[in-house]
Amino acid sequence: MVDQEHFEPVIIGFTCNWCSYRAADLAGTARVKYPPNVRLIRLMCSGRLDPTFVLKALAGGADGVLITGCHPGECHYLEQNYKALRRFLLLRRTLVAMGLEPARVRLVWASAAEGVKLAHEIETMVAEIRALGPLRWRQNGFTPDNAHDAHAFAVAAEEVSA
Amino acid sequence: MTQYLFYPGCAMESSARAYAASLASVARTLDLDLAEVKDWNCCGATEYLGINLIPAYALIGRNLALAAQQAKQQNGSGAHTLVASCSACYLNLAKADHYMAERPVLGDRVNEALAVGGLGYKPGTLQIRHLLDVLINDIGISRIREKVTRPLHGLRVAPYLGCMVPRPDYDHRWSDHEQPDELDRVLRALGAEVIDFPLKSECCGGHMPQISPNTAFELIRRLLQGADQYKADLIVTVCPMCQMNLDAYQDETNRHFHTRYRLPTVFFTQVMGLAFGEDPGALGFGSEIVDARPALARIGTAPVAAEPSGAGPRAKAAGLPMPGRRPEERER
Amino acid sequence: MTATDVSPAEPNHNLRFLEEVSAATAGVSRLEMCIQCGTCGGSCPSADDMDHTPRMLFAMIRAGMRDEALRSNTPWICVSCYHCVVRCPQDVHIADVMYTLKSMAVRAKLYRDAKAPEFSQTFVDAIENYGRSFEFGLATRHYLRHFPLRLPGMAPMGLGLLTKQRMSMTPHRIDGIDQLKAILARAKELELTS
Amino acid sequence: MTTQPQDPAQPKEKIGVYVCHCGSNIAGIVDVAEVREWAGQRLAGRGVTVARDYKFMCSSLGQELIEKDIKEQGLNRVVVAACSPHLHEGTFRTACGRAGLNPYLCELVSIREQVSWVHTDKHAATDKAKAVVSGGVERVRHHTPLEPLRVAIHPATLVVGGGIAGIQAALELADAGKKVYLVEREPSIGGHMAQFDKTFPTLDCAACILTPRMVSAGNHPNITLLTWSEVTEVHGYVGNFTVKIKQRARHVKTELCTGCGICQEKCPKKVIDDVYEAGLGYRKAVYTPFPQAVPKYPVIDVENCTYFRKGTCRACEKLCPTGAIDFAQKDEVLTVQVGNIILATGFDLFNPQKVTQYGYGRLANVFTSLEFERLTNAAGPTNGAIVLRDGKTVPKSVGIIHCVGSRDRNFNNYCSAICCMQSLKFAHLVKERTGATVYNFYIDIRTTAKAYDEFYQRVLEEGTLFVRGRVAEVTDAARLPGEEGKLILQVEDTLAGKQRRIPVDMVVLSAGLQPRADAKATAQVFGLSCSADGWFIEKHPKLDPVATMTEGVFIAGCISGPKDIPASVAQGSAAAARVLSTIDKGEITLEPVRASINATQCSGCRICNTLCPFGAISFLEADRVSEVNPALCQGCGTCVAACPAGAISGTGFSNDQILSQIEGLLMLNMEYA
Repeated sequence: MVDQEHFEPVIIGFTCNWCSYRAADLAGTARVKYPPNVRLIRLMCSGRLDPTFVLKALAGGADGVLITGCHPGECHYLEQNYKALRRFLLLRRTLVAMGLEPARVRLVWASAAEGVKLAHEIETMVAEIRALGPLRWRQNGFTPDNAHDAHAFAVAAEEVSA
Repeated sequence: MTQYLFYPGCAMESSARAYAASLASVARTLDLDLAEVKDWNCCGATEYLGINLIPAYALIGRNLALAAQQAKQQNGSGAHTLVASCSACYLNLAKADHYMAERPVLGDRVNEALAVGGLGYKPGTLQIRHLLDVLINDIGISRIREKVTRPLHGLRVAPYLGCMVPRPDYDHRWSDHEQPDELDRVLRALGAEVIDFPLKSECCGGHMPQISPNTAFELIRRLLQGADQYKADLIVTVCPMCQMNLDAYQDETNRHFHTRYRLPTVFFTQVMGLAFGEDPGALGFGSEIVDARPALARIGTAPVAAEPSGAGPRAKAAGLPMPGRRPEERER
Repeated sequence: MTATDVSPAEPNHNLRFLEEVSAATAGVSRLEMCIQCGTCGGSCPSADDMDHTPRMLFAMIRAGMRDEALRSNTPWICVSCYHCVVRCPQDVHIADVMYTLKSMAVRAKLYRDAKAPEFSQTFVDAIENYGRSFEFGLATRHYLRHFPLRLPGMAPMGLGLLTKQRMSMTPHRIDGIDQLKAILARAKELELTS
Repeated sequence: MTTQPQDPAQPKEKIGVYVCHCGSNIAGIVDVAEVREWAGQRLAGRGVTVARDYKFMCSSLGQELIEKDIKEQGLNRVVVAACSPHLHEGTFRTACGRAGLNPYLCELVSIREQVSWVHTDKHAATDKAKAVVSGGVERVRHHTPLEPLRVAIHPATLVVGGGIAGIQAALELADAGKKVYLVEREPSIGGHMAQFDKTFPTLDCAACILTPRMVSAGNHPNITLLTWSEVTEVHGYVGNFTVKIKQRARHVKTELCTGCGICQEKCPKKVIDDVYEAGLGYRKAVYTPFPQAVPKYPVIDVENCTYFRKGTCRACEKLCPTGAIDFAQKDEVLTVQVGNIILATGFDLFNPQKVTQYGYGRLANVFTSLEFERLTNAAGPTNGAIVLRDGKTVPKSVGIIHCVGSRDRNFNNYCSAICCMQSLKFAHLVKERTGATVYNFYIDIRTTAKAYDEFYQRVLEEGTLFVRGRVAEVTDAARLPGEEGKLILQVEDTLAGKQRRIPVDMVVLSAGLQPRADAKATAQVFGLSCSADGWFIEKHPKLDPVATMTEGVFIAGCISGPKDIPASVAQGSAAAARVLSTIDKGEITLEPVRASINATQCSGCRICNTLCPFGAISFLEADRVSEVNPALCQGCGTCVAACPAGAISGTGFSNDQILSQIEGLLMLNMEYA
């Protein structure tokens, strides 16, 4: 596919202020190279990740979403990364049920010291999504409006776990 | 019974017949089922790599491919383990498997070559292990000890592994790169007195007798000297090359240095068979150039020593406490 | 960007020699990581007979001293004991590099002492023809050619090995020799394109 | 702020976008002019009224540029595209504040660490920079003016680890009149420094300079010394930590004990002392680790005490003149309140038994550096005599190996910083006390601090033989005449280009430093993280080396990596200074990132209540709604994300802010599609 060949995925990455955002900073200071396809958003904690954010990103044209947080046991807020993990698993199950390839939503633990690791994970993810091709949720009628339904679904699922 | 695929290597058919014969006997006693890889070819020893890279790995690759194919047909639970008895063969097989995975360019080229012969090998399919590793970790020391009917009490042995078993050890199978204790433990289980041989993983000279004999003689001399310093009766080895160099070139080495070492060198499976009560002739004894009979005559002459006595140059120091053994060793 | 880049002011075209060696070692040598600590040269059991210690040889490779490096007897005296490999603090793939240097030296026809290359070649010839090694033929051919004066001294040993049936007079040819030959022929083509 | 007349089509935000070149750091990869131009034109409809690029935005001229625009053009939002917010967020917020704009209406987006430094394709990097700016612009539109949170600081401080760094920190704070709890897991403070005999490069006696410090710490009215104790739990946040400390039973009543030492003299049970004597000497089951121990009270080591193991003996109890032995004592748990914490838990010595080729543990006369320290120490097992393992023979030749377990990918890949100087010190001591021939085997000599290289010169002058080469192996297998009965160091003398075998009587391994075996567990107790090699991570390696990412928790000494004594002492003081400044202010200001619940939207489902690990959310039975206690809330935002009614909002990271940022980041994506 000609289209596929020139396809450059866009990935929205959610980072934790205390670990993975700093890992990204460290990758920078150490001049570790990774593909420019990922655009990062800083949250205070991976626990802040609202499933809506992921849906919004995918519906808004992103081809994948990277969620990063502190390693289990190292959360700056004691244990909120476990909640993020739980939420992530539910959300991904929901998204897969909606027809999304699981590789498009990825969870990575990266401590503030793991700049190289984060860069490597980004590289892998970009390659995987490049292979999958564009998501085109936006063009294919999946709009942020009905994303709210999915949000409700995800939240309902979360209630079970919370 | 667990079945293993077995790669004997060329030496087992010629210079190391004693190894082959004694292994067959020991395997019977221990219920070790070794299925020879059909129509295997030479591993290239240490020669082919110095000439061509891809052909050298393709040569080894053919063995891996044949073994993997056979493993698939046999479907046995342990059949994905390929056992080698020769150190160089073990290393070559393990190295090819490791590098084909680690360096995809190499793996692809090797497979491209193998494809011409209708073969292919996916790295990681087989576990490549040395015979000693299988004996100690799968069969186990206690089972070996159970089978001993004629303990080797009174025999002082130098455990000698040579280089290519404990190094480079891609899969981290050995207790140590420098002073591994696997062979010591087997020999101790047989009732032999095992000296703490510091040269146990030093080089025997490999192919140097053919290339730079003086280099080889010096390496052989060091080993003989070391075993002699510890008053060993016998050197016990796991490798055809080591056995060949220490045994067949011992006279030449003595002549070269004006020394008079007489240190018989035999395979560990030979002394295992002996301890299991087999007839020495059936174990290939007698094929060594340096006669092992005087050493074997010592068996049963002394009660077993729990620890090697201080007859070697390393006297136990009294005074300040010695540091403890490695934590990993304590666990085992 | 790397230290091996040839700057226009640098007349030595062999500065890429290190990269060449790495490429021929299936892509990875880690020679660029060498800190010249000498662990390899200290560990080497046969260092006394080498023209250069492995460490020096690596320095020469880095300096682009191509011919000198390929003329060195060091790789040929290497016994592949892997002591240097497991001790190297920088994980330089020393034994692999030694094999690479041997094959490069043979191709460049720079190594003068024919004993070792010919031994390897003889060994390989046997494999390529029979699929298994052929110790008796190999040893006799090799000794006649390179150590004729030693033969009388070695004869008892050879005889011993023969009478004890530890040397076969005839080589064993594997069934799949044609398959093997085809594989090796293809492998050689692939080698040339690397 | 005055409200300007508005064009109804135009957003009410007036945003200034400032793109920094950072010299060539950003401008070398990102076309900053293009980003500026794009932002000015394409984002005009999103409220951008000013867009500029400048060589160094963080310079005073750069900041003035922003201030001028705020004042003259009435900007009410600012986006700076430059380095990481962790570096300069404060700088630009302060600049906005100076110009009269609420500092929290400024957004710093990273186009250096996360764009120019990590990407190589100029076009792609420029595009990404545009997207990042656009994300910042969309986000900043939803910023609201905030006030920083002020947190009161409890004036007491917890110092963990009683080595020289911890002692220094505790004394600085105590001398300034502040209360300190100094927790040490061993029976005495002193740490590794107490094991040494001499310190480089001055050759001061370690005990002579350390003991007075230990005594001061032990006697200080402001220091509560808790030895034989460990911190088990930490709760709360900067300003107000609640710390649980387990005080192990000493089995000695300190109020009765005079420290006379009769108990340890009479105790029949001899134990190898792996801690203080580094395994080279013995102690009793009841013991003080060394004569100058602080406190002077001994402890009973329950694991080895005959009474505890077999129920008989009680020699110490019978012979104690003051009846201070108490076998019935139990561990106690203490709870203390502190405002700040300083961790100074030090290092472990690399165990050179892992480097099998050096024979440590197999060859009697191979010693570790710590063992050698004990050999040379007058209070050590040989009273300072440098002798072989037999306890009597003075070596005629000694080989000292540098970099054991350091600078080695098989073990620790980093330089341990102190080994060169330590090895030089050993060479000097051997020469001075035995006259033996000394060889030092090194890869590189690193003598970078004050008076260090001069010491190297002195050791050279004394005739120590330096061999540049990393020792390959130490063996007792004699090969050549003269090697029998010796330890042979086989090495390539890289300067001579030859392999050498050097027979000696004694080998000393300058083993490297490594993180404490339980560093990871410690990090978890204090909510910190360790780097890949296990050392604790500083907030900033250069500019904030004693702070951590957890506000109110500081680190000093070898906890963050190998250090010598001067550096450890400096860090102890530095950490104390950081703590003092907050105590003296009485409060610190924190990011106003907090959650709050809109009671009218709250359905009372209580999902959020259990999600908060700080217990900041409670349910008001009367109103059937939940409520956030802002004093306890730490701003993680987990509740915000979980509220099914969308009733919880978080300042600084509201749904609007983040959703808009996503839109902004994807703007370029949309254009291409």
